Amino acid sequence: MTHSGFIFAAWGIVLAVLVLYSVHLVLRGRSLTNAVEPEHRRWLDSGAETKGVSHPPREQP
Amino acid sequence: MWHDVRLIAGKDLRIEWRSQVATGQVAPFAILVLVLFGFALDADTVALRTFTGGLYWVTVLFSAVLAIQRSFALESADGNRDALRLSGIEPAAIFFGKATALVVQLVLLEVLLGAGVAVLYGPSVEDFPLLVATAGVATIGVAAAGTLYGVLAAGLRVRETILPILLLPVLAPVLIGATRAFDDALGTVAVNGWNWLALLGLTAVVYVAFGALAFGVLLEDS
Amino acid sequence: MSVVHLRAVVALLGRFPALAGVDLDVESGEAVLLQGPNGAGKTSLLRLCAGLLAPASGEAVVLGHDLGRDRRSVRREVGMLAHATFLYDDLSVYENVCFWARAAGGSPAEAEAAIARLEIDTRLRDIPVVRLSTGQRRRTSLAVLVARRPRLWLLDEPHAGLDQAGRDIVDGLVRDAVDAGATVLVASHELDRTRTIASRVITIAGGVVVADQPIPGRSMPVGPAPERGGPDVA
Amino acid sequence: MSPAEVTSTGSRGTRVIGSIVLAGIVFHVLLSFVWSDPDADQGDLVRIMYVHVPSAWLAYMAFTVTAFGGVMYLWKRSLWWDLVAGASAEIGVVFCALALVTGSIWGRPTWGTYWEWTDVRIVTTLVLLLLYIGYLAVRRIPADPHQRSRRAAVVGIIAALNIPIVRFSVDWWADRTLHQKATIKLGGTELDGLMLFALFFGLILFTLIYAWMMIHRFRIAWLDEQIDRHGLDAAIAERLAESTSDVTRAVGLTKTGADL
Repeated sequence: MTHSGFIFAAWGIVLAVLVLYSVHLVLRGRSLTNAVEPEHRRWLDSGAETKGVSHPPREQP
Repeated sequence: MWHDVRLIAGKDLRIEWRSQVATGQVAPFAILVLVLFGFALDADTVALRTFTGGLYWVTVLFSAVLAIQRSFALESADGNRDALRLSGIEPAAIFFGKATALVVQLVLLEVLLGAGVAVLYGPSVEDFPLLVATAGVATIGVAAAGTLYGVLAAGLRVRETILPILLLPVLAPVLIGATRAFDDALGTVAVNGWNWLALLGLTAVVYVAFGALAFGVLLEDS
Repeated sequence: MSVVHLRAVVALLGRFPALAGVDLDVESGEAVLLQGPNGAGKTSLLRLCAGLLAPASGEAVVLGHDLGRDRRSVRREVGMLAHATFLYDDLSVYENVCFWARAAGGSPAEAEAAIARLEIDTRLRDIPVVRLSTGQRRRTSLAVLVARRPRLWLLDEPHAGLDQAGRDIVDGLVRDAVDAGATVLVASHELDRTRTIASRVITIAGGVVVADQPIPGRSMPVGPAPERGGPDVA
Repeated sequence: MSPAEVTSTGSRGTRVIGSIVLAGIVFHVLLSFVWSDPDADQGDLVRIMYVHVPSAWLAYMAFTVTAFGGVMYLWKRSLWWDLVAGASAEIGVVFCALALVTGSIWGRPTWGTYWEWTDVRIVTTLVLLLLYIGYLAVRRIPADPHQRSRRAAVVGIIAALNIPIVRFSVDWWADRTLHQKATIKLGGTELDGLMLFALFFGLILFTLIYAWMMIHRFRIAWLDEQIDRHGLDAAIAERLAESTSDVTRAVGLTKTGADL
């Protein structure tokens, strides 16, 4: 294979960046999930709860 | 609407006339950049003539950033943006008013820079109408995009840095188009400058139209 | 219909809840004194009523405009005196007043009249405001307000920085406004003075209304008035 | 699954997509390096195209999603759309940077230079990258959620409006283009079947990677909002506590005033 250095460099950079970014996402997701109270980890409900999020519904003082 | 546009533009120009920031700081800065290009290119007259169009427009863009920052510094001073919001003037009218004032200032700056370039770089003009039309249309594009991003940046602590990083990439087509049209008008590159002018016109139309629509969204928040 | 009608209004400055659930009704023709410690939310309440600060939740209706939906319409009808002067430093007194008057649809003649009403020295009329004293700038800001002829006056510390004559002019402006059927909200620490023009005192602390008392006969000495709202103080 | 069991931004959906992607990457490597042949013109360098072209396409697609999210935000005023726009822009910037890097690595042996100014796409892509770096900078400026969203929406839409203008102007500016004018001719014979398949497979694979990243990135943004929001609830509670502690003093003030 000709120019193998360039080809592997290109593929290597792509795979490395994608893997690193994915790992970063997963780790950040884990730490954030643990920082949020279990009852608020609600994105699984999709739709209703997340759409139209504006500001917290408040309890009256 | 027209009344408000004139009111805002008149106010900005009057303040500029009084404070002399544009003439005392922005214009000298622009000339300084021209001189620096001369140093950077080793006073090579051939190179300076060849790249006159590009150097001229880069200088205009840098100076425009300063003028835009100045234009919105007026409104950030002492809560005047709040006052503008309270005035009940249509955001689109404020947009057109401030953009008009910027166009006037930039045109004057461009005339001055043109004189500076003529003296310092010594290019020859082959198509004067094209030169003037290009400057006019490009200036409208710069002023429209600049007014929109100016108000976005105005209220932020990071306004000095965020404005150029947002504005200069969207003005890349203006830089390219105006430079090429100038290249034709100055006879340095054989291209059809009038086609480039059409591209500049399209860009200006997009920025003016979107700016008038989006200005209110940003004025509310910045 | 109340001029100001707020129910459980929360408003944020960035992430900070400047207003944390305000309930308030102000009727047409009232002059209301807002008092409370620094950082209580007085200024935020005025800015909210001016349509400058968005309600994050709750119900906020001012001059018939629902601020949750439309904050722009109300602005034409209110006049706000803020800590900032809202003046352009390089323009003269006349030019500033004239600019804001014309922006509100007024005429240069109204600007002249407003400057006269504030008794600004005619020799200062054409001097850039940057060269004026704080008190004169304050008067210029008030002249802008007068020229705009608002239905709801929102005054944040209107007496600050003014001399005795200036303070009397402010009091006169408030009385004239109320007589003309306008409504006035005054945030002030100068209780003695403001009590002579207000008909009701509202106490704000921690972003909520904690007390709301009428001032019967205004400046006449009276006993503690019954509370009209706010959370239980005891 | 009850919320308490959720310990990451992963879910059954992402795990399924993730597994397919992992298998797909193996398949794509085999397809690109073993099963497909060198191109008649580009030789083995065509193998770079199997990651370069999908990266570039995904960058454009991600930026389109950002602009669409911005429009939907301004229309619906729903933070959900803003978070979608922001998540997509960040991933778009990653793909855009990859497209640039792989493009210029391809350019070195092809043109003899890493950067060729007369090449339209590479210059356009650089301007695009700068536009969206600006977009992400705007998003990072601290502000309340809706302020940030409105600014971001406007900037995202301008950037998208700019894509065709930049493309067009750079196209004219670089009088000639060194890029293969038409890498893929529909029904043409420039690329043989397997090479064409490798390109399309790369595109599908990268789209799946994008989807996987989007789900995670969106959930991260959403959790960030949750933290802010519940921080806000705490702040409101604190502020109310402040009001009750101030009450005695404040009401004391009132009464003194009333006694005058």
